[in-house]
Amino acid sequence: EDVKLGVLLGFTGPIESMAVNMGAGAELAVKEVNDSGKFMDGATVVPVRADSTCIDSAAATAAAERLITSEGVAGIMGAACSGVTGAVLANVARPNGMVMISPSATSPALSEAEDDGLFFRTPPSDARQGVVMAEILKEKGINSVALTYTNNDYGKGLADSFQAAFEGMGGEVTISAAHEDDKADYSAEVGALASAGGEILVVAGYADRGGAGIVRASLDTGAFDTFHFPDGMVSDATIGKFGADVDGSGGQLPGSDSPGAEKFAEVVGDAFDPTSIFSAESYDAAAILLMAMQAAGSTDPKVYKDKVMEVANAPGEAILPGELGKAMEILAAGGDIDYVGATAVEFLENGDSAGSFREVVMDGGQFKTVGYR
Amino acid sequence: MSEKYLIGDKMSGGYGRGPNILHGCTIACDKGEIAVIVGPNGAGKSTAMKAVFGMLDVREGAVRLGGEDITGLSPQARVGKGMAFVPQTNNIFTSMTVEENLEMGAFLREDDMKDSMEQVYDLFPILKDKRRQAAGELSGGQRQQVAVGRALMTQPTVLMLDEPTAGVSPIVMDELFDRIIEVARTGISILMVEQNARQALEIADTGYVLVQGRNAHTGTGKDLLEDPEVRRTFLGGT
Amino acid sequence: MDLLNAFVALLNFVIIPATAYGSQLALGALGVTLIYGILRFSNFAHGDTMAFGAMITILVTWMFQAIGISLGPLPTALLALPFGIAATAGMMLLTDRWVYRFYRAQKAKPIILVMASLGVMFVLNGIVRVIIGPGEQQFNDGARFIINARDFKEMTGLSEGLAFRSSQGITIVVTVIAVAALFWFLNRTRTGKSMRAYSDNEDLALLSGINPEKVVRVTWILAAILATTAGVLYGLDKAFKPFTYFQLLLPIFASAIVGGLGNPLGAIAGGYIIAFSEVTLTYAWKKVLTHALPESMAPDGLVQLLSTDYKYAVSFTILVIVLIFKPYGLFRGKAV
Amino acid sequence: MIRVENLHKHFGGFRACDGASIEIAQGSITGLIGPNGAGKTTLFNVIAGVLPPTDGKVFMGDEDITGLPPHELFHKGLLRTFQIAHEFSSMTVRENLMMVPGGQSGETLWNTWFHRARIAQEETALMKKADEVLEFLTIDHLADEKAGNLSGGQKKLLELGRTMMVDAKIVFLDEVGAGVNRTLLRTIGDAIIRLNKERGYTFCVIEHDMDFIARLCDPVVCMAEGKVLAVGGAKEVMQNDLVIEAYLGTGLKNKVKQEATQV
Amino acid sequence: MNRNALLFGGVALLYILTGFMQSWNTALAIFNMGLISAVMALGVNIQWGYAGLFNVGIMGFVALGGLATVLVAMPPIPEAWAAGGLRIYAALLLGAGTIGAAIVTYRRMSAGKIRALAVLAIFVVGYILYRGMFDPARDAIEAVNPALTGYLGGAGLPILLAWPAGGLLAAGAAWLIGKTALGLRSDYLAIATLGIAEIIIAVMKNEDWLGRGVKNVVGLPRPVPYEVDLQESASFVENAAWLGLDPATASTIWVKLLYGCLFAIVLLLLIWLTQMALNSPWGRMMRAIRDNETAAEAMGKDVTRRHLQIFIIGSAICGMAGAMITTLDGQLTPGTYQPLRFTFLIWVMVIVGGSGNNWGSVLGGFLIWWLWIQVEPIGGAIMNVITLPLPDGSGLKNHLLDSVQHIRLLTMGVVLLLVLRFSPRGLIPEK
Ligand SMILES: Nc1ncnc2c1ncn2[C@@H]1O[C@H](COP(=O)(O)OP(=O)(O)OP(=O)(O)O)[C@@H](O)[C@H]1O
Ligand SMILES: Nc1ncnc2c1ncn2[C@@H]1O[C@H](COP(=O)(O)OP(=O)(O)OP(=O)(O)O)[C@@H](O)[C@H]1O
Ligand SMILES: [Mg+2]
Ligand SMILES: [Mg+2]
Repeated sequence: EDVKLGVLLGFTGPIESMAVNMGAGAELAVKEVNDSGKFMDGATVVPVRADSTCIDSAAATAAAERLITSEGVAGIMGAACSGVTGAVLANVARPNGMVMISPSATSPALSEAEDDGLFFRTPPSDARQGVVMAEILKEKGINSVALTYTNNDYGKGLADSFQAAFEGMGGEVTISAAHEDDKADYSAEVGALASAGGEILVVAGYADRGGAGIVRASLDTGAFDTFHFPDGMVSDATIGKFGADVDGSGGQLPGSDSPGAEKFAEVVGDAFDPTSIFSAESYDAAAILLMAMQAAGSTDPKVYKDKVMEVANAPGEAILPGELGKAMEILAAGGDIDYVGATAVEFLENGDSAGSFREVVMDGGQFKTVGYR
Repeated sequence: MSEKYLIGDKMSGGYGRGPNILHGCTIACDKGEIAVIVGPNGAGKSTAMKAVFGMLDVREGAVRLGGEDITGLSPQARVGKGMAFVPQTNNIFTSMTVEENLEMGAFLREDDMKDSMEQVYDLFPILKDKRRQAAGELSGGQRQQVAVGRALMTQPTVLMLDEPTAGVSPIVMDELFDRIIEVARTGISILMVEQNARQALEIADTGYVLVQGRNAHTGTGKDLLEDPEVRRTFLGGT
Repeated sequence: MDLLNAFVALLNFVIIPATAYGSQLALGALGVTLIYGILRFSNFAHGDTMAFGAMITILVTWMFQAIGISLGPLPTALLALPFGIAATAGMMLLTDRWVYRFYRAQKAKPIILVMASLGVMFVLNGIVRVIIGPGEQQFNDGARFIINARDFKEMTGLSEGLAFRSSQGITIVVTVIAVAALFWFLNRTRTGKSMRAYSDNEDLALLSGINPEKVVRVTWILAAILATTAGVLYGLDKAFKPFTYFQLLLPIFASAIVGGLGNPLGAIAGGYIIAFSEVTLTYAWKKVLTHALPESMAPDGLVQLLSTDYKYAVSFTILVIVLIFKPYGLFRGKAV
Repeated sequence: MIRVENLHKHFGGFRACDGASIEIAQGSITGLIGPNGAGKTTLFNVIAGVLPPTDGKVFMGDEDITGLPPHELFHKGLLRTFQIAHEFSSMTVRENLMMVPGGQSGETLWNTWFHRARIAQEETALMKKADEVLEFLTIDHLADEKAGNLSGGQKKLLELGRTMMVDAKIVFLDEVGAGVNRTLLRTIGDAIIRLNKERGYTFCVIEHDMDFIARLCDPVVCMAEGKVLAVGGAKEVMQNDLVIEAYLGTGLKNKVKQEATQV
Repeated sequence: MNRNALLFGGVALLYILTGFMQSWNTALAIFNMGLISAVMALGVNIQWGYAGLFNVGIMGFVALGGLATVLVAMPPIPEAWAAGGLRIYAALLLGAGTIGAAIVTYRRMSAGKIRALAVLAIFVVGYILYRGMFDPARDAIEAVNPALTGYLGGAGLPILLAWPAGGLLAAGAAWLIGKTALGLRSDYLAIATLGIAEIIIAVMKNEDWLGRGVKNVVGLPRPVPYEVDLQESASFVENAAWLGLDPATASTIWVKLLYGCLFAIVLLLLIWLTQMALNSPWGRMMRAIRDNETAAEAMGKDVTRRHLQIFIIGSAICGMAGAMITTLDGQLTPGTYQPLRFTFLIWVMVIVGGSGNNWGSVLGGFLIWWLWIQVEPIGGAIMNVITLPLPDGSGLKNHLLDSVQHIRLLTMGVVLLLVLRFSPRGLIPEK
């Protein structure tokens, strides 16, 4: 009567440092559900980790294959990185009729992938964030920015949509330069960015990878001292590394004015950094999977896949992190819930997250929330 | 008759796990004596030398130096005991300069080696001109001179030379043989393999003819030179 | 028109960063080149060795920081460095005993050793991550800057700032010392010469009375010193993250090869070539030109030869071109 | 046959060949002697296309062959051996010989897939030929041994054997005798004479063994310091004072005279 | 021979055990990639084992093969072609023409300042014209529905055609590379090829008009039916039921078997071709060249040409394998091309299997690929055993269990070292 839940993340390879807290986030949700003892009449959920490597589709599909056909998981929380996620979805999940909820695949292309209603993701697609970001900057009265993005589908997609939106509003992007993550040195990029100039630097990257390198080098050389951070950069890592040095910089990340994020931080305690990128999304993804099973009263993906949308969206009682036990109870009783979770999840028809955003500003070395949109 | 200073006694052995190449072959050389090994190609002359120097598994028989059994010693340890060896091929450090090659010969010596180096340069004047040049850029005969020079730098008690004169011009060869005699006079045992057998046997105290890993003839240099059978089959004489 | 500002901008964004980065690469490349030169194989584990050494140093640094030992303006890590080196040297000697010695005895082809080093790389990879985790770690303290951009502007009244970090300074100084010391050691000392002799002709080295085990030991210890120092200095300047150290392997090898494998001077030259080609060829000259040219001629565009997307492509193109004209690298290295 | 005109080969500032001009007549066995470092091997390497000359020209008949790559020279019938043996060490001794002939149909990939029979036929013939050569060189018992495991002298023999696998026009031998047993060297000398007489091969031979030179070669060229010192019949050259001073030395002078008269 | 049969049997057993202990789906999935890995290993073995060419640019050729699948099989995007398709190819031709003109000028004119200036002028003018033509065309193409297309698309042909096309594309690149870099020796060639592979990847990542760059191309057509369609086909479900299988399992296994057959045909054909070539005068000549280039050259073998030939063949095989991988994945993701996975892992296969021996490489391919996937569960199991004696809930135990994913690479390393230790010349060494 153990129910297995696949946790398929890039534990080794380029996003290995992010995967640590993503895995922890997912397992936190599992633990919470288990502790409540209410899941499927007292069944325990066992998370089974597998490595999607982020860069090796063949290894990722093999790992997914193992999760499904050999471990017999009831659902997959994953995968990370849009590339391998697409491969796993097309080659393993869909053929086997397995539900996948990705906490970090943000490529717009996945919106269109054929998925038979099996694929969902908790973070919003990059296309939307770009527009939001352009609005925020414009409202701040900023007209000219330099832009750098991490050279993958996330960064490129975000940069493209931002640039289109910003220029559409009359702003100027002086340069749009890609950077590769985890490289030894970013002087070349910073040199080019500084030369191009701009009121601020938009860093569409990751807080503990190339993005951080760019910010560090920009500060050190005095190229820029205010930045704008999309979701990948708004994290404790940025606070820890730069803190007050980047005071005045702004940013936004998925979130609503629900107290989800704060609740999530409470639930996490000091187990790990609750703001680390995609850990909250992972928590939500795992929670939704389990709640959908509970709602359907079945661990068969073919049965519960239709419930995913129901539990995640209104109507129903709003559920925040730490309230998974309560949710299980309501669902067991046949009630309806609207899972808000740590990131204000709301699924669109195609399985994407609708995504409302929380706007923040770095102030005194801390990210302060200044509004929602 | 007491035993000679260096003796490879009834040695049998081969390369790796391969068959025996030496079959109970004996080679010996006393202090101040020159012993020359001759024989057809592939007879096992070089193999015998390597066996004496411990670069080969001696499966039967023994190697003794001054009465002490050194069969089990590593080549390095034998260098420490005053033995020096010039192999037939790959006998120089190609990427190092001539001078560094000579220095390496004296690696274990603590004393000043300037003198010995001068002596080598006297013997092979061409090397002095080339002393800052990488040894790998030398001509075949010059390389051979470096190799011999390196061994002379060791100031050994036993000097083993595998075809020291191969590719060396006649004038240098004469000098070299003269020098070898000189060195032997100072009480050093010299064991060498030669294909320029007539010249070599002329200066040899003992000569060994090896055929297929076995001692075919043994005698003084003179004896062997005069032996018509040996002359015809091994020395290219008519 | 303002040549001084143009020059300062160039210095600040191109010359100083490229020099510092070049030194970091050069220090790494020195280790690679040393192992190639003496033990005759490309050691793929070098990046992870750097990570290992840096990791130990970080752990010790944290300990020192916890008990309040510091070096004043210099980073505490320098104090911890010897411990890192000792541990790394020990680790490498053990690896040699367990892994490489066997293949040496077998006289295995270099490629086998390369593959073995790949195996060692995987193992170190795992060990480092198990101990310190895959995330990024900060351990620098002390004064971050020798000059920072803001102070420079105030001091000189120029509109362009100039920043020079202490870690950059330390790296450059250490690199110069390391290459000089290594060069002197290999070419002038007895042990150094015996190491070169060993690498040239192992059998003959034996016949000269050189102790091969000692040569190998010294090589690994030197490599440990170089790797740990390189790893720590890189970590101080940028940040410590195991995956980045693995990624560093590529430019490090490129540096060692461009300069000529086995040649310490080559490693240095190579490091700077790779670093400068990365930084300069994709540099946008707009800023410098705006300062340097009369206002009427100030450029509109970025004046960039190639976008930064292609910076690796550019540095590798340079590498290939250098090799086409100098097939054994700038300083004629070895080939096995 | 081969004419070398005013050949220069410099290594940095050092002049290994310094304006040497040599003519190798068709059908001759030309001897090339000279002290160590005289530039003999360098000369060979330039002729054989291994090194580009600094200056000067090489002709084969009337054709200018300066700087042609070795493999093209091979197909023109120019073969050479190496002073320091260049065996294919991981191949068997027999394979070392069988690979030599050019234009084997089995060297084209297409044929290896679709014309197996023809290849098999050629191979049988090649193998027979190789075995003959090995027998002549007294190393037939080593036919299946890895060439890397041969003794120093045997490698030199193999080096010579390769030139016997094809019909050459001119063969350059760089110290085939060094390290080869003198009795065997006599036999080799006989074979060279036979090839020269019966098949009309031209030879150019570098050797430090004066018996061998004296027996085989006419003319003999003596080089020193990159230049030609003397040319002429074997006796003539060996009695040339310059040659004696630079190369033969007095110690050997008398001996050589004796031996030469003996032959 | 016996030993070899035993080794192959052993590896087969690993796969069979996987089938029984995990699932046949897993076993087959690994097996299919094993087949492709074996093909790649053959390609590398031809270059290294036959001719001693140290090519560390495998990744680049594999990626080109992947690109070929997009260019061959994706439907063309008419809007994009209309926007700038012809212009962009014309610009590329112009670029190539510039280089050609520069080379011709360089050859025709005698050395001197004038020549240098002429060549420089050609380059500068050519580059400016090229950029003037290329940039607007590129921007126009990339502006066509960037989130979903933004590239020219492909030829809309059956995807199986992409396999030979991938081979050809890789061969073309290999020809270019070979012409410039094959003069280099050992590690120098290695790093040059490594660099060129990085350049190829950089182009694929950044030239969105060609293959969408880092935005990836998903939904490539397949040479085999879709599982979902099978599951909906009544006859298939019936057959599955007759075999006692549920439709999902039956369909996934069936599709994998079909793929497996396609890959196996390629592999067997290649083995036959390479074995024939190796055991012939051609193979002998190649080994001679590998042993001693100078001597081979003196014996009339055109070393440069042969090196180029073998470099092209080996690279073409890798390109074909790349097309096969992308076909199997069903998508092109340039960001996933990493040297560790697509170059060094293949090298490990060749060396562990036994370089110079085709069977060895094939065995290495199957073994190492199996390990690459299975070290994950193996590593986990090992960690469980290690932490067994530690008290539950202790910090160390938790830390170790949290790190279990990193044991994956560690295990890989240990196994690699063990295999190399017990057969230093490879499992099936060259004779
Ligand atoms: N690559 C090189 N670089 C520098 N000097 C060289 C190089 N190759 C040869 N030399 C020098 O050129 C000279 C001629 O060498 P070469 O090999 O032609 O001599 P040789 O006449 O064949 O002598 P030997 O009889 O000893 O074989 C020698 O002094 C040698 O040191
Ligand atoms: N490394 C080796 N491995 C296996 N067999 C070898 C090896 N070296 C030599 N042999 C074989 O051992 C035999 C004796 O070789 P050795 O080198 O002792 O001959 P040699 O008497 O010195 O001949 P030469 O006068 O030609 O130098 C030869 O038949 C040779 O093939
Ligand atoms: Mg010998
Ligand atoms: Mg010579």
